[in-house]
Amino acid sequence: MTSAGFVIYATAGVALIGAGAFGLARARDALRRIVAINVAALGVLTTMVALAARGGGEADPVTHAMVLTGLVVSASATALALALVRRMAHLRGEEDADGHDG
Amino acid sequence: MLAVSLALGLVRLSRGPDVMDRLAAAQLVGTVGVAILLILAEVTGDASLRLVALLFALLGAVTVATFLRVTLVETGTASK
Amino acid sequence: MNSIPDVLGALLVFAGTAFAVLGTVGLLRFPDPMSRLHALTKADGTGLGLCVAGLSLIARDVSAAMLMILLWLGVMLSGATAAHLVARRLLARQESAGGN
Amino acid sequence: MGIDAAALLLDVTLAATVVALGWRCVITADRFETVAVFIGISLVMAIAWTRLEAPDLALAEAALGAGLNGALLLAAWAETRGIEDGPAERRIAGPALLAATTMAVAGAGLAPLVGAEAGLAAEIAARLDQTGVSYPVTAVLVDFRALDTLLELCVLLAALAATWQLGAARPLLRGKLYGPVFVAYVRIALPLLVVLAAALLWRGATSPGGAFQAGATLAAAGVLLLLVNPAGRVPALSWAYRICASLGVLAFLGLGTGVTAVTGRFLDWPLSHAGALVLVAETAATVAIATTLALLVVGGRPVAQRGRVGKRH
Repeated sequence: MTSAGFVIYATAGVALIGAGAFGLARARDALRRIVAINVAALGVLTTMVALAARGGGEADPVTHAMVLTGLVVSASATALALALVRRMAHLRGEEDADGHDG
Repeated sequence: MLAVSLALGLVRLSRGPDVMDRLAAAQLVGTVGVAILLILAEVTGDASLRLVALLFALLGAVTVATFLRVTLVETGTASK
Repeated sequence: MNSIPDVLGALLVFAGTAFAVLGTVGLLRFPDPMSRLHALTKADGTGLGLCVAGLSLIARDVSAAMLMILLWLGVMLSGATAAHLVARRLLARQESAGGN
Repeated sequence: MGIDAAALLLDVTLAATVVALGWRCVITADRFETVAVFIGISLVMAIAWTRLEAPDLALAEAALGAGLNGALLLAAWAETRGIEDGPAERRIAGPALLAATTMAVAGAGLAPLVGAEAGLAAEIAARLDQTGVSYPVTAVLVDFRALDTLLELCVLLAALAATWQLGAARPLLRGKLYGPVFVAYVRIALPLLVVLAAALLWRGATSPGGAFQAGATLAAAGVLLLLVNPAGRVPALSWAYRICASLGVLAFLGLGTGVTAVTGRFLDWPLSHAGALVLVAETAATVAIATTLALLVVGGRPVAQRGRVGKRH
């Protein structure tokens, strides 16, 4: 990957981080916040992948390993957060329709 | 190759307009993605791109199916 | 880069991408969801099929070609399934709308 | 010439698409669009990462984005429909300021790196023969940085444990079962996914692939299974889940401690058997990652349900 490619994708990554920060600060809704964090996370990971490829030769495997780890960790954190969101929705639904579901 | 990248751009645009066809659009994005990946595999000589494409191909229906499954049937799905 | 299989392959790939673009245009321009679905599935199958055929000619590698054909079958399968599911839902929605 | 220009155009298109989708994702007023667009970002991102010589990351992102995140987000979206928190978002200035600051800081941090030398690729390549595998990323994951991988497996396990504390799993999917077409699709796609996962695991030693990609692929296969399940529930195989989910941590701890007797250092594989040990550890990690991710999609502790026709009836 040439340095032009690095600049292109690193810029995209930074823009995604910005988008994620914007969404995170703006949203009140939990689901939106989670998605916004994920957008920012993808931005960070893209920037890292671009950094790993910047040399022109072989991509940096340490960075790739870190990104891979980051992907799985962010997926599990997202899953936990979404489980919390579903739980909250369930409890709120119970409040609304009293004793609807044991 | 130029055509493919153009197609991609168009596909992305198509996500906006409508309701149910978003799902169809998602499917098309998957297919165009497969095509791009296969061409890239040929151009760059990196065979593992074909595996990425295979994943795209096999998982293509998962998103559509999940969406239809999590929404209640027969009641007109969530639009906007 | 000038042998007959290469040229033929490149032509096929080009035709395939043209189909994909047409399918996208159809998805954007056709009036109702059912015909959009129609445009989509045709583009899916034909476009990718042509690409696969062309790339197999260029690659001259049996295992790569087999993998690509498997892949094409996979896309046809998941594409047909997805289209079927969406169409069923559309029909169900129409029926319930008509019943009211 | 032509190829270079086309590649540049492709890169610019992909990058611009991702950014446009990212912003669309956070500013749209439609919650469903947020989710749908995010799934789209995952797909385009997978393609973008192949352009950055990271096909292994693209594999993981394709499996996670198309299979797991999509299912998770859609399920959460469906359950929270109609109970959005608070009024529609109107705030602009504060978030915009935050976004601008974040981007400025990130940009300022990155700018000096544009012309800099790339990282550790050469170092890793020089020491690759000490690891028992010949693919650098796998070598980093299970050898040089094996401790990171162990801790990451612990994080996964902790996320699952925390999710289970939230109570019993409720049906993720409320719609009715599809007809035979979808069942036929799953019948064909499922074995192919399993074979693909095995291939990815095996290839990991020499080329892109490995435990994460294989695990994510298997987990996507699990999502498919969940989708054809009429009740949208999973059987309550509590002990089997526990064992499978903790297999990765157990294997890394067990093997890591075991090799201490030979090499004197935790997780330092003895050179003579490094290949085999790495394969065992990777297989265990694959099983663990697949089980954990699939159970995270289920989103709760699987328990036997009243009225469900189970073995104990």
